[in-house]
Amino acid sequence: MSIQFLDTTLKNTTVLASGILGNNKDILERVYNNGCALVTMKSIGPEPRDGHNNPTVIDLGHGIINAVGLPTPGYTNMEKEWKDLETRDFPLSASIYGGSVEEYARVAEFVSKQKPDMIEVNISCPNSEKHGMTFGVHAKSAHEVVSAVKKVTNVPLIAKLTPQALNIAEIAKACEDAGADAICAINTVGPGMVIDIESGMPVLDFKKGGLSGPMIKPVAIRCVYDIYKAVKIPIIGLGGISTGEDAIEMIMAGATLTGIGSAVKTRGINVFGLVTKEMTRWLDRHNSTIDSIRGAAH
Amino acid sequence: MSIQFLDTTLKNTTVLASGILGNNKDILERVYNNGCALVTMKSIGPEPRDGHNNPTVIDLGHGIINAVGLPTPGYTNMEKEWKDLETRDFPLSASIYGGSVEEYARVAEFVSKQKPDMIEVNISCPNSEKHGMTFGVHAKSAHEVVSAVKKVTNVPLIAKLTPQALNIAEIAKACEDAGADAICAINTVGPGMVIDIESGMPVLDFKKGGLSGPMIKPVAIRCVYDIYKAVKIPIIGLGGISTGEDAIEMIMAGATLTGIGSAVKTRGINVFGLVTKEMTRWLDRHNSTIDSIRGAAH
Amino acid sequence: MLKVAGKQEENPEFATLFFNSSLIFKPGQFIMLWIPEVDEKPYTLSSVSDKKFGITIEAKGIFSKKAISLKKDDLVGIRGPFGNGFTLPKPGDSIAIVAGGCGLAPLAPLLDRINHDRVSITCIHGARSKDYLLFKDRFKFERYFCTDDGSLGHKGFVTDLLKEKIADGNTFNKVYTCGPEIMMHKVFEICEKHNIHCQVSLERYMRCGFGLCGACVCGKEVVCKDGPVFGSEKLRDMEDFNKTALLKSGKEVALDDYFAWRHP
Amino acid sequence: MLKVAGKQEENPEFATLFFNSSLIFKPGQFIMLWIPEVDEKPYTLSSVSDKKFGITIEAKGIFSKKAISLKKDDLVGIRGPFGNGFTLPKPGDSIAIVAGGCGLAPLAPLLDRINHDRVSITCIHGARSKDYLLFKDRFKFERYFCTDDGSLGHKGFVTDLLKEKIADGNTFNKVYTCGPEIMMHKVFEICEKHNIHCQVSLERYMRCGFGLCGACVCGKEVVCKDGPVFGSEKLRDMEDFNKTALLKSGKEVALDDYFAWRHP
Ligand SMILES: Cc1cc2nc3c(=O)[nH]c(=O)nc-3n(C[C@H](O)[C@H](O)[C@H](O)COP(=O)(O)OP(=O)(O)OC[C@H]3O[C@@H](n4cnc5c(N)ncnc54)[C@H](O)[C@@H]3O)c2cc1C
Ligand SMILES: Cc1cc2nc3c(=O)[nH]c(=O)nc-3n(C[C@H](O)[C@H](O)[C@H](O)COP(=O)(O)OP(=O)(O)OC[C@H]3O[C@@H](n4cnc5c(N)ncnc54)[C@H](O)[C@@H]3O)c2cc1C
Ligand SMILES: Cc1cc2nc3c(=O)[nH]c(=O)nc-3n(C[C@H](O)[C@H](O)[C@H](O)COP(=O)(O)O)c2cc1C
Ligand SMILES: Cc1cc2nc3c(=O)[nH]c(=O)nc-3n(C[C@H](O)[C@H](O)[C@H](O)COP(=O)(O)O)c2cc1C
Ligand code: FES
Ligand code: FES
Repeated sequence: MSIQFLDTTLKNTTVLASGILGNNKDILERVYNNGCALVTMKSIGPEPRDGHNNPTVIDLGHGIINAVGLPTPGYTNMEKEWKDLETRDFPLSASIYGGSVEEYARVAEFVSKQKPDMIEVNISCPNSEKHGMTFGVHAKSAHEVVSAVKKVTNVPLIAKLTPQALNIAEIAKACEDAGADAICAINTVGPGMVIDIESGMPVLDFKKGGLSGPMIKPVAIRCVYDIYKAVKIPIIGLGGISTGEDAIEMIMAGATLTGIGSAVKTRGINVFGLVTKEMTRWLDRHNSTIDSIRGAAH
Repeated sequence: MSIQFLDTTLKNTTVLASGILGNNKDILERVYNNGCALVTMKSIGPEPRDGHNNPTVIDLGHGIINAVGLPTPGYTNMEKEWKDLETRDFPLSASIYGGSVEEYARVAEFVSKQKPDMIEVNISCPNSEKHGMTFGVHAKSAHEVVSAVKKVTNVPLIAKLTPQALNIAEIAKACEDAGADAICAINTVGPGMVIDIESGMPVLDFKKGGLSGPMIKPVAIRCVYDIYKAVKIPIIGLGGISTGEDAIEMIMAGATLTGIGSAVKTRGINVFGLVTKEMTRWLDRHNSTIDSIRGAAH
Repeated sequence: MLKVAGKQEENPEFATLFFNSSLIFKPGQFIMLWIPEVDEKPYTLSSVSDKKFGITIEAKGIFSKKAISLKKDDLVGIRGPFGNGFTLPKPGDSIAIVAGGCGLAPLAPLLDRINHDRVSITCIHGARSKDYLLFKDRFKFERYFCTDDGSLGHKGFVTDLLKEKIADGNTFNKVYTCGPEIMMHKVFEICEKHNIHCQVSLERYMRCGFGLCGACVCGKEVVCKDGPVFGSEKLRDMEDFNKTALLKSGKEVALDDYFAWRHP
Repeated sequence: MLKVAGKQEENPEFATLFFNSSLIFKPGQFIMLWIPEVDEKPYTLSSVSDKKFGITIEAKGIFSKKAISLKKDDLVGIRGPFGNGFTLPKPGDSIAIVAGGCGLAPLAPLLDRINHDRVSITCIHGARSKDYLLFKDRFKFERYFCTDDGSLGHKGFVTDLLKEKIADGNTFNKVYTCGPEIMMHKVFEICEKHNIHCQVSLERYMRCGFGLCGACVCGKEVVCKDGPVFGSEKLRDMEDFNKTALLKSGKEVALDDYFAWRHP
């Protein structure tokens, strides 16, 4: 079920979500070899950053809470990674973030020289006080960031949005107007907090963290549904997908591609191959194609 | 573990959430007799309203999605209910909503004459295009509604908030400044959407619905934590509580009372008694009291 | 979602829809039937076998008319089973079944489950006219019919027949009844007079089906969860039985107004 | 959260913490230990019985120093067990255990599980000096010690002893090793030369512990999930073994820089 997305031909609809398994060529290649059509790198920022202390990632049974805190070597500090990735033979999306419009542009300009197939602009991370999400909750700032990035690169741009926005469709439209070539929705939900009652302490060192996995799927589906109505550019639907059926649901909401993050924990790296197989089986049984079911819920 | 809340003495910390089991004296009394300390009525609006068609309430396993759609007989249209409730011997909170500041005030004025022990102002319902939530996502409108209601009643006021607000602490502060005597957090999360992939249809007739139950607990805990930092008035913590341990966690986040909604499905009407028993057992085992653990996570 | 696996048209206004799926259920329990883009309503299971179950629907308003016009392979949503179900009779019991119209639907699987050698059964079934008597050929044992127009059996009410059977010296220790609420109330009164334990299956507007939303509340009972079957002990305290019900808005009204509201 | 049920001070810098809780685990698996307001780090299980388990910690930086200073009844968080664990030897196998310092911790429960009558075991254990040799009295069988200062056993490296044993004509078919990565790499090289299957237990900075966040990635292997134990087949392809590791920021650096960064 090969599919055209922006300027790239993908072998199926599955996408590795940003922040899952990191940035190194070998592991990303393994993800690709396990059935993933498009791998997204861990978000890359302007300065080296360690992220938060542990605990940073906790399994809640029906999902994950995390406050990894945008660790990054910093975009200029990844010679080895970039060099390794030069020789890759799989489609790559580089996720970036910044603390200001200028930083986003600076990171994007540098990163686009490394020739990723696309750049994902993360304006939606809840796990840092200064970075990311603030830009994604207002149409004006979202527009500014995407415009600034668009000016400095020809690489196709994906804007990654947060469900915390009051009107995510409006944000998506602002990104489209600013030149985004696609939307990715959603980043983690919340934030949430889990308190360990024996110690009386929040279990995350950063106290709050973003929610992901099965429990956020209804929010992700609703967001993609709303965005599909508002924009013409394609959508990477992401949030709570673990099975082929979940991916079909996401496509019916309006997604073109289907991102997978937390399910790498529950089903292993092979989840991409499994989901694709389940989708194919479902489509065959229903005499359908990806194209015929996209947006079916509208 | 009797507890003082606003002007009322409550037998424990459990509260029936609004919209659960309705408005009729007999059933509310049964909830009270099953261990609930304070029962909240289904939100009452300005005009008779049927709410949405079915399906309106769906179990998702790790929680509930609902778009009941604020059905209400209308505040002037409940003679029998009000009359029955006059002779009650249990603490009652009347939840109200409106489509405008004026409507909130009008409903509140009438309802306060029915002498509930408190009035909960629902500025947070996601299941109607016109009502409720719009007021709860901006500090200014939240302030307006609560101020207007405060002017027309002497009954203690609770402002019920939505986690969809970008900064729920700011909204809580605005409500406190406007004269709210307590905060209730949170209403349902999202909204979300669930699509039935066989038919390609959203399973709720209203398409979108609010999420509740275990999956929203981390969001509720975070909200109560944020609000506790921002206001001095007490908080009814609500969202995902099913067990005594959940309630303890909510109190550690800063809640004075602990509301219960969706768990009425999973554990039955007796959930209030069960939760209280579990709390007592936990407190005894830890040589603690409700007062000593409140806000412990801060 | 399930496909309609088959349909049995019982008469122009009644049909049974079958689904290929196994349900663990007790007679008297119900499911919520969702017809996409129409509505979702409760229906009691009228037949259940290993891999198949059925619901029997009487065409009344928009939804039920749509339901009986469903065709094989049409997709519908099924949630459930919900509710408590009937308390089954014990060996040695002598019971009466009193069904009005479509009210035989929830009672039919009860009849299927009972060991007829060990329980003595008197089955009374009434309808408008002959054609509206459900499952005429489903059961092997004798049934007592009555019709409003006298087209079959006794001309008159099922309650007449019940009284007659009691007067004839039948000593029932349990009566199961389902049908219009006024009929069930009459049956309950007869049972009270003769000290017979009675179980009725109530009908109220429902949303969640699992005891959360309060749409179906009747007095202090939650019909979808504590019911829909209620026995004499609860019925005695249930002031709203045969009196009031909640509209979709939550407003409590007299039962007549409740049914009037439901007119299309 | 679990209470520290007991502590055994192995020497001034090593301690074993015990917890009363049953874990289903394989030797070589690890847990994440959370000390509230400090940090959360991985530790392999060093002893497991029915209702109790233990982890053995070497005081290195802030966290591990805090950990060995915990007292009975202190509360800590435990997540896990995580990881793959060692592949146990089969009856008839002849194995060598090569442990450096605290590296005996993951190997100890392996020694507990092995049927010593059916598996021939040569256990080599090295440390800075005599006092740093872990579990000196825990095992009944003979062990070969070596110390940097010669205070007990051979003065020199565990790899010297391994080579010696092989030269002496011992034919091992499996070698299990844990200790500094450079030591494990040497052991692996010796094994390769002699065609012996080798299993090493790697250590990388970890966050989730369950194969999601990528903090612990080593080449194409996810150490917390595919490891921490890796056998010869994988080690041969693992270019980053004894070469590079990821810092907390995700930056890939030479192993020396990795350990230097970790200085308090
Ligand atoms: C627990 C439960 C089990 C049920 N099981 C069945 C079942 O097995 N088979 C079945 O056909 N229905 C059953 N019902 C009723 C069913 O859910 C619908 O209410 C019914 O099909 C009518 O729906 P409608 O929307 O088509 O008609 P509406 O538009 O609601 O009503 C159309 C007309 O029918 C009348 N009417 C509706 N219901 C009743 C009633 N109960 N008594 C008298 N008049 C009535 C109305 O007054 C109106 O005149 C059950 C209800 C409940 C609560
Ligand atoms: C799967 C796994 C299992 C582990 N099991 C154990 C165990 O059973 N017992 C145990 O004590 N530790 C174990 N560790 C290591 C442990 O998680 C900590 O890294 C260690 O306790 C040091 O933490 P720290 O914060 O105190 O020291 P840091 O501040 O991280 O380091 C302090 C000093 O110790 C040095 N150092 C740290 N780790 C190593 C190392 N592995 N090799 C050489 N030098 C090092 C640093 O270079 C630095 O000089 C394990 C790690 C992993 C990944
Ligand atoms: C451990 C972890 C780290 C993440 N890091 C990033 C990140 O760096 N950048 C980003 O845009 N999203 C990040 N996310 C969000 C995911 O990309 C994804 O949007 C979210 O997890 C929802 O998808 P899921 O439910 O499939 O996990 C992270 C998620 C997790 C669980
Ligand atoms: C079926 C249903 C109906 C609800 N109706 C209302 C309502 O009318 N007014 C209101 O303020 N909240 C309403 N809520 C929200 C609950 O009061 C509560 O805030 C939410 O369910 C979270 O709590 P829980 O996780 O314990 O269910 C409703 C929730 C459900 C599930
Ligand atoms: S239908 Fe919701 S409580 Fe009965
Ligand atoms: S620690 Fe997260 S993947 Fe290994």
